Amino acid sequence: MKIDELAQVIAADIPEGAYVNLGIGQPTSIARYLKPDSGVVLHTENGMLGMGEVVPAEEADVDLTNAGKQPVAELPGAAYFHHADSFAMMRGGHLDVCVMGAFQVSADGDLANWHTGAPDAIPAVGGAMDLAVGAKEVWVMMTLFTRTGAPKLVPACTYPLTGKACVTRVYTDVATFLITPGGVRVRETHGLTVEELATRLDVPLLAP
Amino acid sequence: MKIDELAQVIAADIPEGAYVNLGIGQPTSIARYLKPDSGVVLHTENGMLGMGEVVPAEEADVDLTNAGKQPVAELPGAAYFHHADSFAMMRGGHLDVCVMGAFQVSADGDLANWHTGAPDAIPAVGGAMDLAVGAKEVWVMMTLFTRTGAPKLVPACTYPLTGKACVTRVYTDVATFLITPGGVRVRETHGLTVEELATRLDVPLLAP
Amino acid sequence: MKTQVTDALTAVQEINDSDTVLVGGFGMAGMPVELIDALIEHGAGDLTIVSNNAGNGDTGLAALIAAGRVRKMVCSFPRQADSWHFDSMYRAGKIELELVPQGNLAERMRAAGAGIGAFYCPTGVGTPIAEGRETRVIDGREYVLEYPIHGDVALIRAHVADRLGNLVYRKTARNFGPVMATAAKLTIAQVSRIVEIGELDPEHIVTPSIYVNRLVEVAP
Amino acid sequence: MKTQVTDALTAVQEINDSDTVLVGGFGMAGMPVELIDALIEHGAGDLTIVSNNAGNGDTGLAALIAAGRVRKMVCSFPRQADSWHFDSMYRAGKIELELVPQGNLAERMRAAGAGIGAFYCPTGVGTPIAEGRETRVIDGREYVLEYPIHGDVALIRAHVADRLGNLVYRKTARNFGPVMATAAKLTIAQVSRIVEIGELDPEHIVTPSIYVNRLVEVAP
Repeated sequence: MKIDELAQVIAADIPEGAYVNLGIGQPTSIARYLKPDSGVVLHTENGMLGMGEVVPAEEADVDLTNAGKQPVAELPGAAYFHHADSFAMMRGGHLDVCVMGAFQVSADGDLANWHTGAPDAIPAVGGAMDLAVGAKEVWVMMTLFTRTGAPKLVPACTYPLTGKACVTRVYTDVATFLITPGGVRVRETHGLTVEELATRLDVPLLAP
Repeated sequence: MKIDELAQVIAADIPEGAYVNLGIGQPTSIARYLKPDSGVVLHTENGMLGMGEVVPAEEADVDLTNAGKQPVAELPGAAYFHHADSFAMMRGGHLDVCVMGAFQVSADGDLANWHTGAPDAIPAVGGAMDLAVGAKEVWVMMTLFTRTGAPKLVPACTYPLTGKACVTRVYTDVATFLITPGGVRVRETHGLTVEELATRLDVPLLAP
Repeated sequence: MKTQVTDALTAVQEINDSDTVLVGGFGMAGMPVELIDALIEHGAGDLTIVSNNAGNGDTGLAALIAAGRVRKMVCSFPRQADSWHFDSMYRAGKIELELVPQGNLAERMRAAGAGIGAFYCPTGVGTPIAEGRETRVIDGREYVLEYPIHGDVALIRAHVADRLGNLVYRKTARNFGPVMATAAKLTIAQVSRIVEIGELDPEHIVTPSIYVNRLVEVAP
Repeated sequence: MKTQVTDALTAVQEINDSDTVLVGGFGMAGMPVELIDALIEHGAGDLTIVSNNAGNGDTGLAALIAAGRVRKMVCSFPRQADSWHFDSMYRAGKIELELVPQGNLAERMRAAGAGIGAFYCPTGVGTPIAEGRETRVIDGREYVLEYPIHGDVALIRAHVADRLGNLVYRKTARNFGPVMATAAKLTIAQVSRIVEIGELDPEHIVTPSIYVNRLVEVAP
């Protein structure tokens, strides 16, 4: 499943009227597939509710960007606030859903998405840790395997963590997983069977 | 010295451009004697900078009151904010001066102004403790003696404290005192000599 | 989730006995009188009320106290010339009082709304308020450890709302509303006027819609 | 005390070597470029800079870093496609980095401005950010103890100011400005326009004048 198709799947799963933060990178594309009448309100951690889509350069306003510093639109009903208020909103558990990319997710829902652990890498965390502890639901959008074929849904993260036991769903190109107290449940697959998935992952899977 | 005269003395001592909180009761009257060109900005803890004077009932706006719940005016340059922001301003040390009434002040600058300690009294503290720890200068405005003649400037407070070592000046009907690291200094007297004062107080006094 | 526009009685239906209810207002400024009237009619009791004062005169919070619905008041300034209902209930031992300095009341609710577990606060050090409490010296200054105040419900009054639930306030009636809205599981706002989405300037919104669950329009 | 209206170079005169300077902006939105240019001209060095990013491109904070004036960066997101000046200084061991999650950066400055001694924060629990730090379990949840970040100076950019020093911002350029203004001993605001006292609506002011010491008008 391509990124755009996956973004549509996720968009369709976001409840009506939800307050949602879409992380930088792939999750940003989900905005394109939210139905206007869904009443979903997008939050951007740099200080806004009611964020619209990314706009082309010729419509850019330097004072109006998303968390990835791309120019965006302002929707009717929007509100601006400062950073301490924005992160109070996140940390305080007020966002219904956030969707983030990930390097790895563990079977317990641990999230690793900020640091590869490489000794020469310059670390950068931004608001990921605040979202991980704050949103009511943390969903991950990622490819299930790295370019070299290593699974990114793992028994335990080997990369430095962003948050512990925070992820509740993992949307990938080949399957959607629910992280439940009983284990990782396959919600649906895209092209692969659950058995094929099971052979490629070191994580025990519960059938749909 | 009458209350109104004392209010004038205090008003004249407030530096130009200072941000000031005037406590409920007598200190409220100081506002009347601030010169318009002094640039002094009044804070009220219920959420406003740029508060004007108390207004008569016929001009009252129920949405615009001081900390004593009296109707007040709004001056040009005013700003409204919520309670957490208002008390962050107080606690964070941003007010230059606050002036409060007191039951007792100790020689070390301890302040008692919220509770007589009487067992049947209903306690009420409001914002006094926040002002006591927060304002850069805490000034007290009070009569020096109770109606029964007991001094209110004392070696140690017998009433429950509002704040410790916070008062820097005590303005009273008969004298103004500075609380300094070296002790209580008489800045000026109104009608009494320092010697007469000394005989009526249990606090050692430094001459002006 | 989507803010609902309802009448006052419908808005308060989910308030249960023993709930903690945050009630906005500083005296009568910002007091959601009609929501409290609805709560009285609704009938929930044994409530813990968090509000700056303990009622003024005979309406609003004072009426709720007079109706015997309040088990405990958490407030900074219960004793006022016109707080007779609280006074008589308190002296009769029928209502409990937790006295909290005004700034701590605001900051503890802010902490609840902001996901802060506890904070070190200088207010009240060396006073009876701090007796028996955990303290710590940080950079040479003493602080008291303060915990969040969470509400099951917040009843607040704002000036204008849009249908999405964004709020603006009026003058010092703003007081506790924006803080309480963040600190409760269910926030019900009484407003003088509801306008269409887009009619409020995004730069001027004080309480974003995410904090508001129910809107009740009550003409002033 | 009274806010002064000055030119940029005069405004930054009191910044000293080794000061901690809070610099507003999220990327270039809200970045006080002309104040930073003035700081470069003024010459203070060995600075600790607190800002969300570590400079973008060649102007503003990036230019200050390139000029070798920054000993340490405290920020949440130093690594960006256009953060080449920081990257090369960092890899050459010429600049120190303290990485702080974005919300902690904001909240720690808010705490500084609000007189909070420290606070328990859930962010980063179980991650390298929390390693070796004091933690506490409150109501079954683990928190890390976080301390305030105080600035000697804050350099921020707002949209319009009145002569008293009240500020309003524009869109997401608001970001760290209101928080930093509260957390520094000296706050210098660059604004696009200065209006007379009374021209800003008291309901709309985001940063009250009490937090602003110097105003510099820079036409956009």
